[in-house]
Amino acid sequence: MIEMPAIDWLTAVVFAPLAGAILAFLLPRQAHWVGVGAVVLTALMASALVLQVLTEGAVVTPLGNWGAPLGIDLRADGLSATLMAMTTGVGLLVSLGALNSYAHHRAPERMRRYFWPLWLLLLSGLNGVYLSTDLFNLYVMLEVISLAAVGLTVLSGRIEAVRAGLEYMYASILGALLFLLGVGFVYLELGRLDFAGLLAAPPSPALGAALALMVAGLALKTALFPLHVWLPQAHANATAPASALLSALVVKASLYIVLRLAQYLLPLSEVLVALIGLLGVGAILWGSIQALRAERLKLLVAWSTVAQIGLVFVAFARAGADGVAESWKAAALLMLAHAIAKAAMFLAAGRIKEEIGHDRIRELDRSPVRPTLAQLSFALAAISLVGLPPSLGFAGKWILMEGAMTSGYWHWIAVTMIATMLSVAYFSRVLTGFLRFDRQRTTVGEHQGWALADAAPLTLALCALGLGLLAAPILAFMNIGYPFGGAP
Amino acid sequence: MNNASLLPLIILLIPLCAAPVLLALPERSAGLRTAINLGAALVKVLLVAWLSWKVSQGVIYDLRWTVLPGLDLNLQADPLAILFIALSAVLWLITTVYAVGYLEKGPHRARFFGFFSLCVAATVGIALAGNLFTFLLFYEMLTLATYPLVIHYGTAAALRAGRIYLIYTLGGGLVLLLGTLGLWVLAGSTDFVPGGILEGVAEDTPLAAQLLFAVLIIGLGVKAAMVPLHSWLPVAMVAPAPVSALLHAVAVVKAGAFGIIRVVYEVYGIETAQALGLTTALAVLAAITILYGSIRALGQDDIKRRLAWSTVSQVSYIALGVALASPIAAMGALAHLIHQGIMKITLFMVAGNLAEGLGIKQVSRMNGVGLIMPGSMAAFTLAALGMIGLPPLAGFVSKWYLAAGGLDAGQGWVIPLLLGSSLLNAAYFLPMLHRAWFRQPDAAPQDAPVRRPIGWMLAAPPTATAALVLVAGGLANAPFSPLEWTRFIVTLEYSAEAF
Amino acid sequence: MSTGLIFGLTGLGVFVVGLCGALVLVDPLRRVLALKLCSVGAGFMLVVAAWKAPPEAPDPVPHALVITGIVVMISATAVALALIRRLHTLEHEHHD
Amino acid sequence: MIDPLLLFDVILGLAIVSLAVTVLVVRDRFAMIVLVIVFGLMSALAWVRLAAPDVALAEAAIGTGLTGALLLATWRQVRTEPERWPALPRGVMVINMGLCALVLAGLVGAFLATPLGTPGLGVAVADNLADSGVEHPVTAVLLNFRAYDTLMEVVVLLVAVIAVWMIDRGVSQAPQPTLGPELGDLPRGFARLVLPAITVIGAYLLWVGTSAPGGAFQGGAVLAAVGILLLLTQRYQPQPSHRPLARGVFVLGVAGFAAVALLVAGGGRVPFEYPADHAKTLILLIEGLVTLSIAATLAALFHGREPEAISTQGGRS
Amino acid sequence: MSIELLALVLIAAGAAFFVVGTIGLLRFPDTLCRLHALTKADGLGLGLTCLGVALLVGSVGEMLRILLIWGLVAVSSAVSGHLIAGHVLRSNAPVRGR
Repeated sequence: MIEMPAIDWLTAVVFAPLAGAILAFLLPRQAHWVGVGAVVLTALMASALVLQVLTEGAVVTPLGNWGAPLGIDLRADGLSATLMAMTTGVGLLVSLGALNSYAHHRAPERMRRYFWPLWLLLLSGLNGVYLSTDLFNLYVMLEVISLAAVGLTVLSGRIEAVRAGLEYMYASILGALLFLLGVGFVYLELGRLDFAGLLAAPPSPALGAALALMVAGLALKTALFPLHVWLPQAHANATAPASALLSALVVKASLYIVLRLAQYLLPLSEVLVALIGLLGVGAILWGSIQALRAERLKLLVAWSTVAQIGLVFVAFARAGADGVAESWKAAALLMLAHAIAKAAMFLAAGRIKEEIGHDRIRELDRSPVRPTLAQLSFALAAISLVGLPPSLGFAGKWILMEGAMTSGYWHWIAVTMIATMLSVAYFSRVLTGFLRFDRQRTTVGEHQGWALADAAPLTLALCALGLGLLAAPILAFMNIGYPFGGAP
Repeated sequence: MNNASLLPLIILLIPLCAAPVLLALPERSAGLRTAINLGAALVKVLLVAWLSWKVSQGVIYDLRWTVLPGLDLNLQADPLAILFIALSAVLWLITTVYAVGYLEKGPHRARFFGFFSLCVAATVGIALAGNLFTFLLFYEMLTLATYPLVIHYGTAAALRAGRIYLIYTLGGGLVLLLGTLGLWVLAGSTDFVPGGILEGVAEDTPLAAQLLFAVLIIGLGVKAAMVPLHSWLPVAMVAPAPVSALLHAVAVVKAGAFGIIRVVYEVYGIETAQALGLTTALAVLAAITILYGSIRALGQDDIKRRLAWSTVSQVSYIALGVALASPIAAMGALAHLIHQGIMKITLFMVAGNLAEGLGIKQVSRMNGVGLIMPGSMAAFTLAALGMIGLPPLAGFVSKWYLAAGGLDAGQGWVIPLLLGSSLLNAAYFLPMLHRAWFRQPDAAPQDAPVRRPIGWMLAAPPTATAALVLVAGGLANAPFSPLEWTRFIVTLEYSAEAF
Repeated sequence: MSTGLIFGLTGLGVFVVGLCGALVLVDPLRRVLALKLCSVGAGFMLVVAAWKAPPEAPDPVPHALVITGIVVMISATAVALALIRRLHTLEHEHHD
Repeated sequence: MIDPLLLFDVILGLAIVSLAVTVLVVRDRFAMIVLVIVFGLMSALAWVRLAAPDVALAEAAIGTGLTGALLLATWRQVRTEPERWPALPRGVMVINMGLCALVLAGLVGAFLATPLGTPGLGVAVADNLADSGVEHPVTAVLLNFRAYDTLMEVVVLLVAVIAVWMIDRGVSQAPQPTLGPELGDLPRGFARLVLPAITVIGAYLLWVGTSAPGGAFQGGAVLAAVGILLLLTQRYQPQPSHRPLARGVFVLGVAGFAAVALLVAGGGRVPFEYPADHAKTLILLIEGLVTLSIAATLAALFHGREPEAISTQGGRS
Repeated sequence: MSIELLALVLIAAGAAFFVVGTIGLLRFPDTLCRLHALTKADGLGLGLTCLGVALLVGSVGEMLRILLIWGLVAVSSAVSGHLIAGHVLRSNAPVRGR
């Protein structure tokens, strides 16, 4: 037997992108190769971690060997490993898309130089969030994410992007500071910040305040209606790969923390959960209405993010505070589905814009170029976001509705149905535009706008669609280590 | 004997894989496209024939894939599936030939054939679905795949029709989703099992079972165009003729009707459905649809629109036969699934030929077309007479069994209903035939038909399907005829003592 | 009444003043300051959480956290200020 | 009788809150920045009262001093722009303010209902201090017990400097007005006089951090002030050719810290688990590297744009 | 005891100078006058305070450090006073007697 060198995969998935970022920053000319290399490496390490969780169950590394609460523990159970794998997986494909996108002769060299370090730092922060078990550490990770994400938002340097990026910055910092004040309240009451310490805590006013503050901050960062105002412009004005990362991955980090808080703290507050559900409904309605009115493709996609996040919150809150032990599964699946599909959709939207030169929805059918594969990717991603079978989105909605039906919460079924119908309505605006009707007849044979860059969105879209077939094993994997206790 | 071989999956994958290839092909490579289309359709017909043979030997194919705990995707090739899949395979081949001819110079052929293929894949899936969940998946896929076909021409009317179509069918799909979910929660399974899975539930909570039935029938009734959920069908006539032909004969409306068959026989079980009083309600709904559709067909001048209303009426024969709860009526219903398909596809293809070759789209302009286009109009005549129910054509056989079944089940009111409906059928088909054969072509210059020779690809398919109408009626008792196959199915669906 | 209590209330007051500013103000520079106030307010809460009545030594952990928070906040401030400068530049190019 | 120091605390607390309000409502934006600096110093004083000298030092140096410098530098650039006062609809403003009042009431209620002085982790820190390699508990927490947080905090600084370099491209129409000539000769002399002294102080703060209040962040901040002074007096002018070196110094802290954290692992040890007999050396090594990075980074944040930007962009558009 | 008393007196005196300086800052009419009040009073106030504190601390090292602080503040306040005055002279700020 050869003894395997004991590599700590938990640390590795945080440090590998960090090392990549440093290298990419030091070697600006080779940044793209370094970047892709680091992401590939991270993806490999993430796979190793997933495998480890699969074989050994939840994995813990007590950094510095102090152990919580004095030190900080990294921990991967099924849920965190799933999200971490999702992040690296989607990140890998978006990186490949970005490799192509920023290598484009029109893209300024500056973008290439800065995209990679920022994105790798973002990846490091995201993985850090999923593996963290300490509230203050989460705050620091959230700030890493915020700053890197703001950087990515304004990558193009255009005035709309900078304006949107500044708004995003304010929202993001304020959200983090609300979270930090919540952390202060937790320490005031408990004198420790590790998750395990929260678990045993009896309800108290300070913890109630802490929970409210932290959830409010996270809701702001994740753009839950009516705290969503910053999101549409930020996501719509970033460059395509950046939009994909922001919409698919960044908002998930704060959503994930809400899930974790639910695990440890939410039983404290029934009112808060009801409020979250209500705001989720508001998000679905308002986001959809705005998506129906949007004139630009990327703006529509961004507004759909607002609506879809609302749906995740609905899924999460549908059974009240005690029901979270079940309802988190639907929320997590919907997060996963949204991440993959939305990344595909933003990359596809970017490709379409690149090929036909604009992204005005009304004029999508008037171009002589036909970016078939990008349009196909968009359509497949839309199917997953709408939640038609066999997509991952369907699996999430199915669990959501099944749970609601079993417990007799008919209003949540109605909400899900309405959300589905609305999403059909706004996506069909775009999809109808893809079917061209010869408003502008061209004598020369139409040009098919294909590129290697279509591979990334297409793969993501196919994953969004096809992973629904694997929903059962994914669910089983997410439950490893029983993130929410109890029997599987 | 159950067999887990991949044959059903392969049959599903043929059109499913052809679709992206066809979509990706450049517009100009027409030859390659036609080769792929016809090749795939031919291979599929052969494989379906092989599958039918195996199933007739008593083999049941059963493939499963677990999607969520307790929720499987299930492909199952049972005799009922074979009935539908055979229809789909044969008519796909014929319609493909027709469509190649019809769209020879048209725009967006890559897109058309891609989605056409996808649409066929969806019908295969619907046929092979072994549980309601799988059925739902392909039901939704069918909706999405047909939408681009409906709006193919991109005119304002087409877009409007597309919007109405999408609202109806996706709404129906959502309702069906709700029904599937309800079924799953109530019964803990969505499997199609002869004799049904709801016996216990029906005893414990009859109201829930009844409500669920209503939800499921609404979800399926949209596609089956049952009154009052039928409005999309006449509007969707703006689609190209091959699309209309396929929509009416195999794909959309039949998917709804097929779903109703599955739900009544294999989700509820005919006895449970009867005990809950559901069959009566369904029969009444079907009767209303039959009469209403026929009456509305009378008033239409647009040929395709008249045919569409006729479809509304005819498809509900299937629901009626199912609801009569008699094995003989069931045979009629199942046979009508096939018979109506081949008859209606003939009618639509000829209507397309009239529009393509002569520019005629209205009944009032059909004067003397029989002399100009004798082959096509002969086929049309055969199919129309079949629709009316003239022996020995296919339509007669199904109507006969329906009537006999009605008597068998002690539902005498069916006889006048069928008679009335047949009279109405005659009332809207015979004038068309009369105009075509016994009137002189219009002399007025503005009405003079523009003559364009139609190629064999347009002429041959309706002739072939008309021949099928004749064969299916005349040889109804031969082995492997649709009727004989339905006997095979019905023996499975009805417990032995029912005979 | 104790030092901890007084400054705890001070911290909350400062935080909410900052929060109010962040929600109400529109001038970019002033909004940065509003957030700065929030961060100091949150810092107060942590330092108060560490505080013990005088003879006892305070808990060093929250102190470390606040130091981290201060460094994080200057980083965020610097980025926000860079955005403000960039926006100013771009808007002036726009007007010309 | 009320302890007079408590009275002092109350006055200080009231002063801090009213300064906070004044910062947000004072008309002149320059005054606003000056007031926020005063506010920061007052807060630092309050933290001294709360027995948190490390925090007070960090707030005074980083949160107030350097932040103030950043604010003033930005103010210089955007001061021509008229201040935009709230243009929100009145109703929205009233609702927001009402909301804030509710939040305040809720938070104060929760705070008052919570007893102060929970045991916390102080005991655990004291118990393990001997194994940490340093004597000062705050440094032990920062560099050993919660070293992961601190590493990530340095990462945040790195992200910030990368983002600022990317975002800030200087003023494109005209070359940036420089500070130098305006300042006259005296500051240069002053700089020559005090620079060595400050440098020594920075190094001292770093070193003393192992046993007393101080450490990498405070030391780094003081050294950053040296950098800012050099920039202001134009004793140092960033050149495009310096960029590789600058990048190197920026990442030095993160890279060194991470390398140590990972290299100590293996042989049964987990990451960040320093071998007992080398703990102090390693911590000092990390602190040294981090201090350099912090100093360079903070100075770069003050300077803003990447050196290249001014030469290429300035001429072009 | 007497040393402590002395320290107290020194610190109190320092504080008094600060108060006077602050009054000057608030009451004087223009920037240069205010600067005058501030630099003088604060320089002295700080010196006295430092002296007082230095008496209280035990070690010589600490005393030297306090002395260093005083020196640095003195130098920097002189420089900043100079800068402010220069700025006032160059700009058109109102100055009495100009």
